[in-house]
Amino acid sequence: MSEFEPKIVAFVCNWCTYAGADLTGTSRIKYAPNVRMIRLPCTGRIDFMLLLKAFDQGADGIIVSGCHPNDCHYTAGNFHARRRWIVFRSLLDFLGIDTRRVYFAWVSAAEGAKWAELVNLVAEEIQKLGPYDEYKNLMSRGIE
Amino acid sequence: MSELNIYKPYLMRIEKIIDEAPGIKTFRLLFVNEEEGKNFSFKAGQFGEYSVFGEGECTFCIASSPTRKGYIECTFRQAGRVTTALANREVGEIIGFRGPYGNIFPLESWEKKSLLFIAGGIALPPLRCVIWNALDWRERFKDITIIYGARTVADLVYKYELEEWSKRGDLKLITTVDPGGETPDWKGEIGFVPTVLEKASPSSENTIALVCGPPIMIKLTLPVLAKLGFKPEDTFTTLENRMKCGLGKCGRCNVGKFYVCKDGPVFTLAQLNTLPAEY
Amino acid sequence: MEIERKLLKKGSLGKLFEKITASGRRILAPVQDGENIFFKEVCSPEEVAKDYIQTTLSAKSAVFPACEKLFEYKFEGREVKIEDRDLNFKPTVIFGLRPCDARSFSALNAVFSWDYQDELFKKRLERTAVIGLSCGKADEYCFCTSVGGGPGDSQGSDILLTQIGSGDYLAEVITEKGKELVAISPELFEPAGDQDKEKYLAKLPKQFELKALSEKLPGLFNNTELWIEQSLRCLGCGACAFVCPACVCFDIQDEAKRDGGVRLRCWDSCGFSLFTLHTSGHNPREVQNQRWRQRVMHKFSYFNDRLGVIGCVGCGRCSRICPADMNLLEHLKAIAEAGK
Amino acid sequence: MEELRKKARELLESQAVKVIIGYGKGSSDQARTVFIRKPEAVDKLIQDESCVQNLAVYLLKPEVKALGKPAIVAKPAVLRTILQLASENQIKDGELVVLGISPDNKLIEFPDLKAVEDYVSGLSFEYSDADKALLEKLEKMDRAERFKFWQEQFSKCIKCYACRASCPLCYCSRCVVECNQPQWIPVAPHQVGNLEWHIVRAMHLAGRCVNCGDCGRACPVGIPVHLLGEKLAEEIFKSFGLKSGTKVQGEYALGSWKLEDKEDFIR
Repeated sequence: MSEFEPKIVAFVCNWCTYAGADLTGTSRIKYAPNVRMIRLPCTGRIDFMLLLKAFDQGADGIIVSGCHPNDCHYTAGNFHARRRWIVFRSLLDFLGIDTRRVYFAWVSAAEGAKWAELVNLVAEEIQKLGPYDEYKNLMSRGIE
Repeated sequence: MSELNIYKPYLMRIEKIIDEAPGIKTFRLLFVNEEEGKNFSFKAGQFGEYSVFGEGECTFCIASSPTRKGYIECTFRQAGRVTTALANREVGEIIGFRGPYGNIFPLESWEKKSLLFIAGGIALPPLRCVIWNALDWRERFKDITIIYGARTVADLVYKYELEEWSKRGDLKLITTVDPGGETPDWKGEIGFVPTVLEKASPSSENTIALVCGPPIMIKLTLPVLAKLGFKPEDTFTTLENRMKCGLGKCGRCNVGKFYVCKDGPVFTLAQLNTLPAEY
Repeated sequence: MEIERKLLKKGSLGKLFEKITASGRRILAPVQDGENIFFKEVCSPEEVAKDYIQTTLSAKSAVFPACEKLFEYKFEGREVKIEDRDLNFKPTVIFGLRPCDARSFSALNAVFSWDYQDELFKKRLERTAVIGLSCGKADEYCFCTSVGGGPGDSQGSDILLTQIGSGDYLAEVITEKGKELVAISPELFEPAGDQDKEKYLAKLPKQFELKALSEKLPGLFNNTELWIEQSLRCLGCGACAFVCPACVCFDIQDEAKRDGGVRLRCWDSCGFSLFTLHTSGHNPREVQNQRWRQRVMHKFSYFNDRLGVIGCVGCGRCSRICPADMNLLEHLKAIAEAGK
Repeated sequence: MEELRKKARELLESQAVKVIIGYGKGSSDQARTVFIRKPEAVDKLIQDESCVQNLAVYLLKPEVKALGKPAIVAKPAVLRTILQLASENQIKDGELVVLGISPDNKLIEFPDLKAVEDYVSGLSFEYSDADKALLEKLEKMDRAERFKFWQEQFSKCIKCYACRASCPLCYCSRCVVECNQPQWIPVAPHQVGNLEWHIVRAMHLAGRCVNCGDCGRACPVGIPVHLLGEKLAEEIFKSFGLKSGTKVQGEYALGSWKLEDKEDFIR
């Protein structure tokens, strides 16, 4: 059976986590290649619908990461995002969508190592959880 | 085959793309399946559903003349989801086409009559189809007058054909732009279509008038035509409504009890006057 | 075809279901689901809901599903390949369909086989047989008798069952399809003798004159006052159109991913503003009273003029589920009396 | 009921308002919304347990606004909705007259929205027993069971949008579902389309929904969609101490933030 390669989508903020990931690269730190990074101006811009679309397009795991509190380039983007994720995560949990597959983090531009650890951790966890078939099986249902 | 599934479009390859005006393009489409191309025929005034697979379908007329075989042309403005996707297509790509749908301009029954075409802005394509059809059967008609206006010179579509028409001796072409829309070397008229029509005042004797344009232009042109003596049953126009199927089934394009996709899009003014105010 | 009158014992329903399922047909029947009743696939009569007046949703989705594939397509580089969908649908028997719903299939068919033939719909309809169930009782929302139907009307049913005193069923075999169903298990259908069917049917007096209503409607088009008054409390949702067995309007949507996609047909409603909104922003039916007018005019005037069939079977579903209690029957009676 | 009719007659006769939005006799022992414009028609107004619909949904409807300044019969849920609409600058003092109805069907007159705020702050809000039972049942389920429960519910959804149409706080002129560039939420009522629609609706009402329950009542196929709003309202109060529909200038939970917002899942 071909080894399951998890598809992980990472929505990251341009000023901190994306720069952090750059740092990971320039410091030659190896990390799981399963992550597909999508750069957005700020975690405040990461709409919950982006996460739905990620699952819809076949993602098995999602990472959302941005600047630490008080570091936000736009001063309050991450504070708004924090509240949004608290509410969205409880909605997903209430609906039974697997919140173990959605990771939220603060990774600053200096934390290259943390980014690598995070991605490796997520890749490993999702590897254990396997593909998110529960959501993928919804795709064809309801179409006669 | 597509007859079995009435929603299945022909596959068309884009052979040529012309940038007519800002946001307006003309496509020349060839049938991917030659067989289907040969059997395909339509009449002036009919429309089709053009689909971009993955985006949806949109409705506009077939802009080329039925006398020109082997291809069809369409002109559209980039405005919504599907037309934006269409505008991003390149030569050689595949789009879908369903049709021909709707009723026609009864060109055959206008033998020995004169034809007056009045168009505004992007509404020239439905009439261009009839114009070229009439010009290919030029000897059947008395004189042909075309009055075409747009907001600015850049907004005029089919500029290359306007040139060609203006050089022909067997038709009278008046192009105009709204006041302020002219460019320094603009030789045509300056003024709104209804005023230019009144100034030109073509005779309504044994003449059919075809009018297509934005609602405001239609509203101001019809009284002028009436003043010039054009009878409502000799004044033709096309109606536009939101459409999805084009086959008289999806139920959304009706004006009163008439389906624009089946009983139209071509209507005489006489018919329009009977329609309830729902368009 | 001459209607044959048979008797079907209450006890032999189980056997009938078995034989029908064994013949490769699926059975759809009303099934209780909380406070609602939906048509679901069943194997035995025990699952079928009892003692109810009407189901929540109609059986329309058996022949005109809420979301249906028109065709699929694959992208190969710049090329597109269209793949037709397979049309051999599993033969279906709808059991327990009320006479009004059975009549609604002819309204749907009138649209789908007018001028262009919709093969998708016609194939589903062809593969569908109806074992109707007459109405023993009706509620204040029912008005089938006012639109040409009746609690025991056989039009649209292949076999019409009417439960009689003993609990057994008077079975009227109406069409060839009905005969085919009987032929699967003829031993269950005994001679009926004389049964007074009328005795077991709900009593439902006519509420308004349909012909007068259809003739009066065109004249009321511009009576904006009437349409505003009726639709002030309408919220503009699509529930009435989607539960209605005779509503046919649909939307066509494309959904694609990188390697291909599908063109879907799904239910739509004239109650929505998007239904007629032009890309330019112009909307011929801008406000709710114009849409309510369209709903009434289409069903009771345009539909009839164009296809000779009324677009309503009087099942009362739209009024039962309306969140704003828009009672269609009440409005029709008000229109019939308007200007009297 | 008599007090209400008397007050309504006064308001209409004095031209203080042009229309009374209240409840009247509906079909089969339901109540329905009535728009009383003539003083002599006030006897149509009724006030009993059958009057449940949230009348505030009509405050922003163009055809009702065209009738002129309204007076609205307002039970506690409607009062909360009015406060939430005021917080979202959809209605202002002086644009409407609020005819409050206490939980025991008594008429209360409010000179202004501030008075409504003070009155509402004294009321307690309870879920219905059915909701409590269902919420408990869902609480006991594990994740996979909850997923199965909601998927079965959403498989019934026919995308009729009665939940949106009956919600007074769903007043966007063009809903996200009606935007197709890009088409975020699939239009078709298939399984994914239904799930994403109900998630988007719940999220766009998070911190705004006042738990009137009308969306659940309006659903023709009986999906308990109002539970989503209730669950998020509970979560927001627990996490941020904010309750929608309690203040004239209320704070929108997702529009504001605090340094010390607590969470236990961000790494």
